[in-house]
Amino acid sequence: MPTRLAALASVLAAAFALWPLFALDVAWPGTVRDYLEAKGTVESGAMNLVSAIYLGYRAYDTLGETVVLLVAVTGAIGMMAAGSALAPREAGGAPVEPARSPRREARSRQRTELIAALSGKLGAVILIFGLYVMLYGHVSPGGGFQGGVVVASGIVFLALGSHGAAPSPLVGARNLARIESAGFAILLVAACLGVASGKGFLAPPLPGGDPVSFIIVLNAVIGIKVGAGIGLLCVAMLTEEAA
Amino acid sequence: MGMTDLALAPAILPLVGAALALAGKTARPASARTLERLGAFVGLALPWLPLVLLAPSILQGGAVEGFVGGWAPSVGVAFRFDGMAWLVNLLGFAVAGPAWVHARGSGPRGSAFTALYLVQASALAATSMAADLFNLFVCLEVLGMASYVLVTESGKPGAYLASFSYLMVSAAAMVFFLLGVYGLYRLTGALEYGAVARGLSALPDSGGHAALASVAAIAAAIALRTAVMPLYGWLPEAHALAPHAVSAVLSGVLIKTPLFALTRILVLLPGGGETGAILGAAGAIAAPIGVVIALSQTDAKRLLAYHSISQIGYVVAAWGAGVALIAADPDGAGASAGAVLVAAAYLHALAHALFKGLLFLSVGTVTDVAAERDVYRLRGAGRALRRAGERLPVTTLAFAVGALSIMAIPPFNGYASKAALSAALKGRWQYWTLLAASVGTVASFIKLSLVFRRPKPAASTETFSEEAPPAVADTATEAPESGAEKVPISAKLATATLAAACLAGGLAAPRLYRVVATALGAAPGATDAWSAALYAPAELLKTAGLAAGGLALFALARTAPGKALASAIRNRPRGFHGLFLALCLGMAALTAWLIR
Amino acid sequence: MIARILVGLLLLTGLATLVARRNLVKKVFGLAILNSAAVFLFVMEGAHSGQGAPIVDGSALQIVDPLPQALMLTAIVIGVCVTALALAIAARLHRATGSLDIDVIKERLGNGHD
Amino acid sequence: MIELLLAAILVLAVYAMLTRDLLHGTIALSALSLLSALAFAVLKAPDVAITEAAVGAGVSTVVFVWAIRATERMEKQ
Repeated sequence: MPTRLAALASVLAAAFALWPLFALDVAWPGTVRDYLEAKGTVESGAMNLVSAIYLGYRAYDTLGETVVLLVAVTGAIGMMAAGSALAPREAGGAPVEPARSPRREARSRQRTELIAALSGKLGAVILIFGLYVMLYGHVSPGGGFQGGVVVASGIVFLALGSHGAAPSPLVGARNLARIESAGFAILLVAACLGVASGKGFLAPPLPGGDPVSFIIVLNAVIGIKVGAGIGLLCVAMLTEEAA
Repeated sequence: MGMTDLALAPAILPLVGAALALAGKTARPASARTLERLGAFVGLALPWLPLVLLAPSILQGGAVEGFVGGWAPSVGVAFRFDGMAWLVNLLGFAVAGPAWVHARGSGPRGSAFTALYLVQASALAATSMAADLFNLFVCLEVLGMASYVLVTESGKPGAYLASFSYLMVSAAAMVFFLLGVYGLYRLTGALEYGAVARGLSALPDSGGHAALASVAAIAAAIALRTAVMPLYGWLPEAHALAPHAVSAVLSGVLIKTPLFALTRILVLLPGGGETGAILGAAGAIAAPIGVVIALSQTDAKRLLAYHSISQIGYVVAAWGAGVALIAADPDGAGASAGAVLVAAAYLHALAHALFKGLLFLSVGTVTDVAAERDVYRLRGAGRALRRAGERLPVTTLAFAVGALSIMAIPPFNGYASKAALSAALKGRWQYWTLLAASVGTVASFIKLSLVFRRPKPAASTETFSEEAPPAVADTATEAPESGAEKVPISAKLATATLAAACLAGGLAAPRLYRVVATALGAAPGATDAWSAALYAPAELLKTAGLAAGGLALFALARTAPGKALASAIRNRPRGFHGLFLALCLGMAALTAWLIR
Repeated sequence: MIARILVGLLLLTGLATLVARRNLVKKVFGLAILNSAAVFLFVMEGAHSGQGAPIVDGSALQIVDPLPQALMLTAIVIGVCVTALALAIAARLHRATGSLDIDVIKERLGNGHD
Repeated sequence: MIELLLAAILVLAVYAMLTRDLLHGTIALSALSLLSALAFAVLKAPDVAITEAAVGAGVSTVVFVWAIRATERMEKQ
């Protein structure tokens, strides 16, 4: 009961404290919108102004976001690995994995084969669609991150498809980890190119060049890094479950 | 490479180091170790270079300002590398480097650990120079994510629970932070601190309740990350159960960085001064309460963790009073007086980072070699260290330096920084609560020092024979190899470095204080009177009095009623929901106070 | 106004789930709901600032402010990262104690001892 | 329109809070994300809509389902 009481008090207190923010009813300030409408496409080269901000004006935040994702993937996978390594040494109260009945095992194998046949084909298609979303983010909705997530689901499908058969090298956990850390390193190199050319950290590095090319490069690198990272996480979760 | 890139370098270099360390994760073990070391060098040693290069201009009160990537002011991400950012970086890298070296011996090791550790260092630097509300949000999230994972690296189940609580309450607080960003952006259409302040002052009622509620939400979120008194519940377990090196960084650096980053917001926005004053008052109350709880603990690292709450109280007390003065009078004499207070707060933050880092590392070494963390059961720590092959008593001496520093015994840095706090807060009520807390600090470190006492002849067989079996979870992860009971050379190196820094910080305190005050914008010569009186007989007499009081309090705590009280405090109910209740009530109280 | 109140209620639902439910996965549900309420508020209010999506394609419509949308992309991703990490920790705690109930976990881990 | 979507979202959130079956709660959250994505599309935020659909309904559902299968499905009282 004290938990319920605490929850009620927390909710009431939060409602009181945040009420002025929800009651706020002033006209939306148009400074940023007006500026971007006038100059955004010229300065960044992207017709999609959200992409212009995400990978141009505020690419620094996006870098932080990819770092958060990197930490989450590294941390979660590390915990899963530590969990399986430490499990037998756990003192007291360690639950025993419930053994699956043979019938359920057979049924699930049957199902897995069906999924494998379908998803192996589907995975390739999804991967290509992901690449499209990734590379055309500057003109249409989408971009590196969204494309990366689509790529990740393609990877998951490929991993499902390679159940039973020889696993595709692309979706091996080790390779995905390699691709992710390489993607992160390339992202940092791309960010630092501006330092070398004197335009500053995270600035489009080429003098006089079309800034949109920098956004496309960032989109591609982020997409590959995110796709590999999330794919790695999902593949690790799927394989742990199967183990 | 311009000044802008140089200023960003302390945040970028650790990320590069993290990328290097990560590359080792999938490499062969030998090259993985090389990459890990290279990454740590790039991320923890190289950032000193830009700091040194920037020092001449920054420490005169200069600042490097700009927008990352050189984008337009209204949309780009602003950063500001000023005196405060420089000082916070100094604090961060001074502890992060030695702590990483300590981890080479005491664990954890490995590419993933080093990468996360470097990400944390990068986020610390980035937080210190953020000048954009949403960028601060991102930096705090990176900082948080890295620390949630690092806490669990010790592998103890309790650490997972601590990390989960920390993650949950801090993620909820960050949603409140985001809502505060919403309110301020909605009102002003800007995210850069200066532009937000200008936008608010252009509004007829400078934003009214919504602006104040936004400031309160942001301040509450950061107060939680700083573990200011009512919002401290997540800290003790997380800091006590993390690996020693991580504890040192968490306690020494991680809780202070968001606080100092908040300064820039509070001195500009409406309600900022009052928020500072309230947080300062909470800190001044937290100092004695935290120390009482610390005194009641039996676990060595938990005792240190509660001390962090008390010590952060000292820092926040002076910081809050200073922020209130600066916000009330940003261009006049108040700003200089406020800067002196903030400088005193920083001086203590730096001192605390060094001696608390030192204490966590040396106590960690002691509890590892003795395989016992209970202060009452652990005896003869010096002998255990000797048995572990320590000829020169480096760890014992390091612990002594740390304990004398935190007890404010001259000539160590804790004495100087507490003297700076007392001088800056003289005539305010906070002065007295901090004084009371100092008595308790002395008492609790007398208690902790007893682990070095010679074991009683009668009890010796009992304590030594019991050394191996207790605390299964501890030994499972901390003694993975046969050489582990030896004190590793890296641990000695790390503690010796920090001990030297504690001594140097005490000896050079007058000069250091002057530099810090100037960098933070105080009038020249504002600290001269303090420097002259640092070792005056009255001050030394006060220290002797505090030490005597501490001894008396310690004796009092050893009596039967004292022990009963300690046990009651130690076993007070602490629920998960209490964290959220404190957060929400704290935020609501702050909002109510601001809009009254 | 009704929409804003609904978003506010969504936020409070998330907070209530986070605090009141003892199951760790339920707590993570609450966190996810809390986060999506904040995202919703930004996007919904930002939509009042114009008539068209923030993609410059020569149409005469005034675009909405793209900045909140870009910020929310980051916020959504950070939110899911926190969720994933929280669940990994919760699974680890379940492995160590055999329960997802926060009170039971606390009890099994021992109060004040690790 | 938005109010209707929000009301449905709120109902799903309350269901996710109350249900004892964590898998049902996950499905409710997944539906909540899809409805949010729909709302974002209506609110002239196609990028956010795509991200919410991919991340909220995709990745986070996978993670929740993994967590539930790795632990237990029913919330004990």
